Amino acid sequence: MVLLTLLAAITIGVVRLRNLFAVVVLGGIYSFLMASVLIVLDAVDVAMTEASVGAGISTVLMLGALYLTKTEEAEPVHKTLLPLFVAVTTAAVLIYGTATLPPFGIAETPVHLNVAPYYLENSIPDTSVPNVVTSVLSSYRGYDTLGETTVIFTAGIAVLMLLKGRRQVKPGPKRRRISS
Amino acid sequence: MIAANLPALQVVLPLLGAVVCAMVRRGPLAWGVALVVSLAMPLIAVGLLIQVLDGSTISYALGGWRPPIGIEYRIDIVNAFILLLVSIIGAVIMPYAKASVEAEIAPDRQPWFYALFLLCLSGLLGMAITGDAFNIFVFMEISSLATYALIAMGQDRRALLAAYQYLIMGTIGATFYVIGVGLIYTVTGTLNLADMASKVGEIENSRAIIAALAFLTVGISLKLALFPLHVWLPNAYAYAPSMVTCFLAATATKVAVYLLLRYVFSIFGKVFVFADLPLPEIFLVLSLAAMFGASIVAVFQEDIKRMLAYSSVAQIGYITLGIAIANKLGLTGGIVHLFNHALMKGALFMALGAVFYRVGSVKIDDLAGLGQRMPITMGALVLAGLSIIGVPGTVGFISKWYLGLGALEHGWWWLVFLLVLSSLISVVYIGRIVEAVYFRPVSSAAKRATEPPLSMLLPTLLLVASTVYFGIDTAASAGIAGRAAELLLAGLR
Amino acid sequence: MRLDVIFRVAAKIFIPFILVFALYVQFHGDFGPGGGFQAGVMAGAMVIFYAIIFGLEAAQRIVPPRLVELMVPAGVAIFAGVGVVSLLFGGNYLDYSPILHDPVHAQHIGILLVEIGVLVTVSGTMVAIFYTFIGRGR
Amino acid sequence: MDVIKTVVEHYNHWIIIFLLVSGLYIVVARGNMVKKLVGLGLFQTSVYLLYITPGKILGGTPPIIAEQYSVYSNPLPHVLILTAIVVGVATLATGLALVVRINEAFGTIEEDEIFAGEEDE
Repeated sequence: MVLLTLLAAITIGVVRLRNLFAVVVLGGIYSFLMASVLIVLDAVDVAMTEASVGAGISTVLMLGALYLTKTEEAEPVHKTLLPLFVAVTTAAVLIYGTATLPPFGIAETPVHLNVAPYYLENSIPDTSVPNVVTSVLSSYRGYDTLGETTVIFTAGIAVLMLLKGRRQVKPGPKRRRISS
Repeated sequence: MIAANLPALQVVLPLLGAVVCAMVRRGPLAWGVALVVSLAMPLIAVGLLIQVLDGSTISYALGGWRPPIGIEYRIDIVNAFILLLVSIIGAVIMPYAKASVEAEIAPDRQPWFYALFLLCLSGLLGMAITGDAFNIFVFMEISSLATYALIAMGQDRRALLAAYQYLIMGTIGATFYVIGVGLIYTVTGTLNLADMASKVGEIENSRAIIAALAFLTVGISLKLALFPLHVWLPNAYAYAPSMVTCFLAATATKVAVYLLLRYVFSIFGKVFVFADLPLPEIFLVLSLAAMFGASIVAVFQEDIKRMLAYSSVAQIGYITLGIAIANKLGLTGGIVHLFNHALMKGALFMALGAVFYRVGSVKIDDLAGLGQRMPITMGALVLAGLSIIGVPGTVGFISKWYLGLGALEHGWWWLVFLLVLSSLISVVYIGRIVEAVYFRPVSSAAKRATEPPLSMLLPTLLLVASTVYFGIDTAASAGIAGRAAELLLAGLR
Repeated sequence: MRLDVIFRVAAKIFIPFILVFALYVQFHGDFGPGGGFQAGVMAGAMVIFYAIIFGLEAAQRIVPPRLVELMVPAGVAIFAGVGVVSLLFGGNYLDYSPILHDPVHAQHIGILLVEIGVLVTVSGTMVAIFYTFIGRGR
Repeated sequence: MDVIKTVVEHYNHWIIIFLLVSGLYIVVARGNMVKKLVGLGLFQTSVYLLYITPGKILGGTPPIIAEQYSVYSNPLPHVLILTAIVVGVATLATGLALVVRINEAFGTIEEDEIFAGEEDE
């Protein structure tokens, strides 16, 4: 619970700060905290991934992008009405939807009764793999993982196609410096 | 062996094709691979459609794990129809792509470009074929990520902005979708769509289900560009490379519509959608807003790609109108329009791609007098345009006919009137093109234009011919759509 | 410059350990937490770490960009290829059981193989993305 | 007292909703493209918790089968979220690549400045 509250505190920081460098660093801290929360929730595999991806790769990518762009955010000049409306509506629907969900940590909920027991009982007889997350990931739902690997592949190709090589002047409309 | 594994091959073949494309370093070779793969796709799709025509369902267990333990491919007449549509468009576009891509994409980028195209195709087919809610998300992301990058390859620098805007909105949509699935999963404990459908009815905790329905609907609507959520679409279509626009306009939104149909009818059924919630009414209002709002905006566009993009938003309104009418005739109209609109928009954007190839612009003023320079292409453009208006004898008329019949069955005569009225608006914008092309002197940009190469012309003509063919012989398209509608309506308890 | 020396020495000591740990995470993923994805990220991070300390050229001498760009599709090819192999053995796509006589053992082998596919694509993509971002800036 | 009980029992949901909505707010309200992507990341990570928390059983252990334990938390959400994390980082990479290209083409990564520049073209 303390960790969850800390997460919320960091989020406020992210919303308010305008220095993108600080935001990225806060993002890294956020990911580590998230990883700790996930360990508490027994999701060790997910925690490991979140720590290495969220705090590691994402931060490196973000810093790389900042290095190629710039680190200060301009003053927001937007109307705040639409975003607030979107945010409040989403929150309202979510509160409406989650308020009747079963409370935290109970075993007799539908989530634990449908397919999950099968995985837990049959992972070793079926595949001899004791880490059920691995057996579900690679065998029972292996096709999802193929899709996941393909997503990475897609992103890799996309980045290569967009950025490979030195920067060049794009053909098309005349380039003009836009004053800020 | 091949026959039994057709469902897997439908998705895995383009995926493997993409892998090969990314490994070969030469554009023409990658194109060859992509061509072979995309030509094989319709064959597989036909093979699947034949198996389910009698109303049966194919269930294919991936990894050999019986559903709901493993992931299941579940094909009935509804998604077999969508698979066929997507793969036909892919197969028609691929021969066309070569000239267009060589003109618009740098040579060292071409293998990657084809790889991403195949990934996009694979993602769309994967979304349509699967019977697992989370698997839909994974393939949705494959196709979306590929789409973002493909759009960004447009020559105008604003293509980058369009791609970024689509990335943000598309990701919000996908995340909303995941939230919806998560809520359903929390109360049912399953991810398999068929299993979900049987469990949803027994759940007392209907508030979570209603919230899930809301998130799913909004998420999918972002993807299908339902009226107020369509802002990403005009820019994306206007600035993307020609062949990408053709493919997206004809397929991407259609698969999203399929998902909506699946969730609204097969999963949530009558209990939630039609009894507890005013969802049909909301769809009715939004569809009408799309039909009129977007059509009117389309009239004032100078860039024809943009004009047709707004027209797409309007046409999506007709499709969702079918959902709102929700009787057999109306839904048939919606589904057949899905098919018909793919044909006519595909044809229109392909003709425009040919114009861009020769003229280098698709501004309406630059098209002036092109009727003399590129008579065949312009003829194709106008014929497909007539379809958009809904002139009898074209596919556009068939869809509107069924929609109108469906509306009359409810006694909604005013809706028939509105249908005719919105068609009149499309007369105005198509008329603007016709006026420029045939009744104005040749513009300076169009002076030296000639007909495009045959590899571009023939696929375009093929699609245009199909818009006329399916406008006269409706047994195949409307027949299958009718049965799909019956099947979907049977899901309402 | 002195700080640089410390970094270099420290890196030389640490990098083998990162590699060993990545391999541990990869092949021990069936017993403890971890698997191809996490190991791929670590292996990728190792190269990135090396590039940050010893410079891009040094890193690219050891791990050339062409290799990395080949790894991106190669991993998917391994994964999808395992699926095709199970088709050839008469099973459904990605059904590992028919590959060997003992289905349980076959499942285990299948899981290891696809995890290697994941490792190759993930590490390749991480490094490829890093190279392209850095290469763009100069 | 019932109210307090409900609030405490659903504490996880409150935080999730808060994180999710702030992420969404950043995405919609802010014009800086990098910041938008950070917000998108927040938005996606909060969904991870939405999936994982219902899978936890108090007193359970991570789903790695061993003789001394009998109650395990649900492994399926973990698998789904692993996939979701991967999708998230893939989206981030693509988004950042686009931002870099936009910065090269327009000289800024503020949406407002770009749209202001477009209008007088």
